[in-house]
Amino acid sequence: MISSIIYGFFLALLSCCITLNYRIGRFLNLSYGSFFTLGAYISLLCKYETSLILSSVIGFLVGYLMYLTILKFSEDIVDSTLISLGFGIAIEEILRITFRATHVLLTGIEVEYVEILNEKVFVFDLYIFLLSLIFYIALSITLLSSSGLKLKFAEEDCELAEMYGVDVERLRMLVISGSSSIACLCGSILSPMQAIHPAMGWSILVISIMISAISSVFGGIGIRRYLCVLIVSVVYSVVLEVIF
Amino acid sequence: MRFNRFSCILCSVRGDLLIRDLLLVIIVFAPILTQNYSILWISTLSMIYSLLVISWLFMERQSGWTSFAHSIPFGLAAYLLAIYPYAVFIAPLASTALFLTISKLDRVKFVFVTFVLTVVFWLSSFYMVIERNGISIGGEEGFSVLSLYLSESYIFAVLLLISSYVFVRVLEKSSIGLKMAAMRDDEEAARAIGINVFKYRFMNFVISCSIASLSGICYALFFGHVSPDVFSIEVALFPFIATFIAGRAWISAVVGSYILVIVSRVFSGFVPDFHLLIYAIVLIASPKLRRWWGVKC
Amino acid sequence: MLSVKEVCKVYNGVVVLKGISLRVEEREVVGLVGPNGSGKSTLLRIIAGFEKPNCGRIFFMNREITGLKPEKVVKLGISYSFQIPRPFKNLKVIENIAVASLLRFDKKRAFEIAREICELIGLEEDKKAENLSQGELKLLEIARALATKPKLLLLDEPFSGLDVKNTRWVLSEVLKLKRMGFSMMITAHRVKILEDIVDRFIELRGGRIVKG
Amino acid sequence: MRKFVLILLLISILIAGCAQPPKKVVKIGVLIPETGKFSTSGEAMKNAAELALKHVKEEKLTKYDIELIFADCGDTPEKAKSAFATLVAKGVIAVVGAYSSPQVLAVTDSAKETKTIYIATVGSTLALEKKISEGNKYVFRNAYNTTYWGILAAELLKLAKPTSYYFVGYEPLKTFNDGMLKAIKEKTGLEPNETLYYKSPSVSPKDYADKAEELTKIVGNRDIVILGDPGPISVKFLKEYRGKGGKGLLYSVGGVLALPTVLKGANANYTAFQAAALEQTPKTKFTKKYFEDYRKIYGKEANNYAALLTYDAILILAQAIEKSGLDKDKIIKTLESEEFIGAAGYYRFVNHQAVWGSEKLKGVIAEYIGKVEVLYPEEFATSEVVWPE
Repeated sequence: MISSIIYGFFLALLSCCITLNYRIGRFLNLSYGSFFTLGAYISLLCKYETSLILSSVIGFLVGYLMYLTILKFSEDIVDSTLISLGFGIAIEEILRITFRATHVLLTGIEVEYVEILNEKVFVFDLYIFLLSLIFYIALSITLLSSSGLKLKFAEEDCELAEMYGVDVERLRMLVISGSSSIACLCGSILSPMQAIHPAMGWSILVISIMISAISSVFGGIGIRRYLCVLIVSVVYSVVLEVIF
Repeated sequence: MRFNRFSCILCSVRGDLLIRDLLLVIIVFAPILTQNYSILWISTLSMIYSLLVISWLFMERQSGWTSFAHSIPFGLAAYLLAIYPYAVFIAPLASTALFLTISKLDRVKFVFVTFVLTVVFWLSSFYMVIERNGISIGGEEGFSVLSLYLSESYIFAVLLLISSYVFVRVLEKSSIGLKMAAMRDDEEAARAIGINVFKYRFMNFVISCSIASLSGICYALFFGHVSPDVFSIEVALFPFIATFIAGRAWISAVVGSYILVIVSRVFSGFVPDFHLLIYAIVLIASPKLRRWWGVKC
Repeated sequence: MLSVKEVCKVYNGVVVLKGISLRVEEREVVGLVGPNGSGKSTLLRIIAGFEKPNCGRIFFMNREITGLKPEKVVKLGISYSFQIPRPFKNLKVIENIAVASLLRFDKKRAFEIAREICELIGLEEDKKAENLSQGELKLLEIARALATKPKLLLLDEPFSGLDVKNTRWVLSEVLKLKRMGFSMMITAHRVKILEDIVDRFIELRGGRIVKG
Repeated sequence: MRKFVLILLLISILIAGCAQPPKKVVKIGVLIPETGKFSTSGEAMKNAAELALKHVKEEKLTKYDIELIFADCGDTPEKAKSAFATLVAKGVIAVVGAYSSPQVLAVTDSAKETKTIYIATVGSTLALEKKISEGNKYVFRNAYNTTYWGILAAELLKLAKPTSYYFVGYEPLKTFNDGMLKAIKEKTGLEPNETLYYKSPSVSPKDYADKAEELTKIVGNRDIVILGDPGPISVKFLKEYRGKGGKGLLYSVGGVLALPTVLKGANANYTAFQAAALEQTPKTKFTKKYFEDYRKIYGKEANNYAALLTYDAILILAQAIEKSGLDKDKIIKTLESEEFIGAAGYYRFVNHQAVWGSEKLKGVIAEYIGKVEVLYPEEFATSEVVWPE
């Protein structure tokens, strides 16, 4: 049960980023899974700790590149979505071609676990849980602060927000690159648990889009929306464990 | 003034009939001249997808509802054909019912919910297992259907494509098409002038789903085998990408499908290592392509 | 022709209309006036079938139309033009009008009628609706309402948001309709503007009829 | 006079040069999943195919000059079929490869239609037998069929004599797993204590983990867990299972979890796995040659089921062409009647299906305990089943 809740937080983190991308980035980020994959591959190259830093930096940079492309080429949500899909495929393909593996890759790192309420939980899952917690706290603080108002404004009507001096473009940049870097980081945090191959990010993408879509039906604004995402994903993951 | 109108009609006729429809005819019939198996194969596949795109576009353009779930009528029809052919007609009806139910939500939510549904259908199609004389078939392996020869599938596809193309073109110009267009632009205003919005939405969805199902059937017969891939998100996204690469005219539904199929399938023959990269680049550049086509069509 | 009996409407707790009763006769033009939020538009929308009244009944040509759907109401011969124009913006002006007259005629006839109406009101038929000016849009609204061959026209604030020139234009068009003998209900928040069109005024305040 | 002789000489040399009979080029198409889910195996299959060509030439298996044409069959039946079409257009006489069962089935019909010989090297679906029995004479399969996967598992059960066994399947592969389980029961008469299926991660992201945890609670030290998932999730399952202190012996049906590198990386001790052949099981002269040269040329371990069978398929075709020339019907006749050498053993085709389990063609079961120990077949066995302490 505990591991399910923890997993729920992981899903919430991803889905939240997807939702942010949609609300403020103004597109459905289909490259998200590939960023996760990218992170996992990075962790093959260097020590675990370094890979965490490296992946979050690289994730941010590639995300920024995507943002620039979108800024240059895209005129509406559809363009941006297509571009992100293109980016996703491109990342996977570049990884596939550069690594040229004849089998799934593994980081030789031992999987360690700790006991919480006599249930074994993997350390890496805990890291993710922490990351997600930090993310949520940060998000709540921003949303409840004055800059949160700007965020809501940008969500509801970006033209109007721009007219009232909210730097929407900067927000978009931060959201897109930031979420990319988070996805990348998640990838390398979880890498020891993964069988690493180019297509591994796909299911992550699908599930997080599913969840953000479901929670979007419930709606809500500002912090409410993102808490809704959290609740949905935790419920989702717990319910699944109960059913199956 | 009168002359003006006349010349305008003339040019519209030229634009409408000669150029676009000629292009269609060329695209459809050129492959016969090259007796090349793979070219014929690729163009048959493209035509099947063109059908799907047309069905999707009919809904998107005439009723204003953007669906991410046209893989459902497509796949359902294919699966039913494989499992219980007599029930194929259920596919369009069921999907119509589904779409109508979702259309109780607003148009933005419609997009999301249809996408979720696509994923649900796709994933559950893997669990579609039935017992036939002792051994369980289906699942990831899918089901076998009687398969047509390439030539037969080609002819079948041509017939379906041309007829549905003509059908939508005619319908668009008809009074029904006009009413649908009105409904698309503003449902309340449409009601104010006595258009029964639900009736026309229903009509639109039925037509769209039927064409999609037809393409699904054609697909199944063409491959002689259906697997969960017919429900895949790739299929669901296909019309969307195709039209946004090639523009939103009826003809560009066809052109877009050809472009996509050729880019994603044929390149795998020439540059197996990099064809997906090329695909990616096409996607990234698609806004430009799309605008270019937008001017054309 | 039209009789409204004790109609009331409540929007989540707020009472908008309090037992409105009125009649409109053949070839009569009634002006509904009153400040914003006095319930003029709501009344028209209720008659047109876009809202359901919480109480009261509405009759048209001795037939009850209370709570009928808009598409039914318009078939019976009441047509409504929106306060904020809602054109079918991807269609041409002529198509906008023709689609309305498809309600009663086949396609060929519908376009003939649409053309006539364009000539009458003076709109360019091949212009796309999204490229029209405010004044033209207002007229398009009226034109579309006309195209359904109504017995009673409900014009919701046809003059609001127009400059003097356009107001005069729309006004003259509405006058034409009056001369042609259409029965109409026209809302406006200024009495003056309607003076030379309407036969009588009904003034609403806070959801009650205070005059007429 | 001298000039005349010189010219005559030149002419005669020219004629001699021209008159030399040109060597016949035979094109063989190879379907490889170079992109998508299976791309990792695709890489190995391509290497193996190229190696096969090299060995065909070295061992002079045929007088014809064979040329391989590769096409990417991706991970969908559709891509496979279109790849097949491109190959046919390039005038191949026969095609080998493709990965998943749906791909194989999709390709089968085109094979019949285009009268192109096709040897399926992976897909195990029983639906293929059906298509063959319905008169598709162009299709052969040198891979296991679903039943043989079960038979191999049964062999392990016979060897190890566990107190009881458990079966874990991958739900999307239910048809395959069901067929396998059926065969196990028929062969051994043993019922599994528990049969679990984990869902695809896109449906329930950590279902495999839950199932693994469930098993850790019930599996005993001398039990066997049969894992019917050849895909990458099997590795995650293993990590989860052992990480949470799962006991007993784990038997993987192969695929990802039968590659020494993966087993080492996941330090998957006490994991038994099947393979068509291993370096330790020199069934024919080609076995060692395959493994050694593969390592030499590509610097990687070669045991990949799909790769090995692709290699063998090309060898088989080369021999068939050598025996019967380029006439397709003759080649089919030969394939139906003759015996062919490969790295996995000596192939015979009955009803177009390679006769696995015969004396000369057996699958291999090995166990990983820091190194690979062969358990089956007896003649190559290097150790008994080793149980965890």
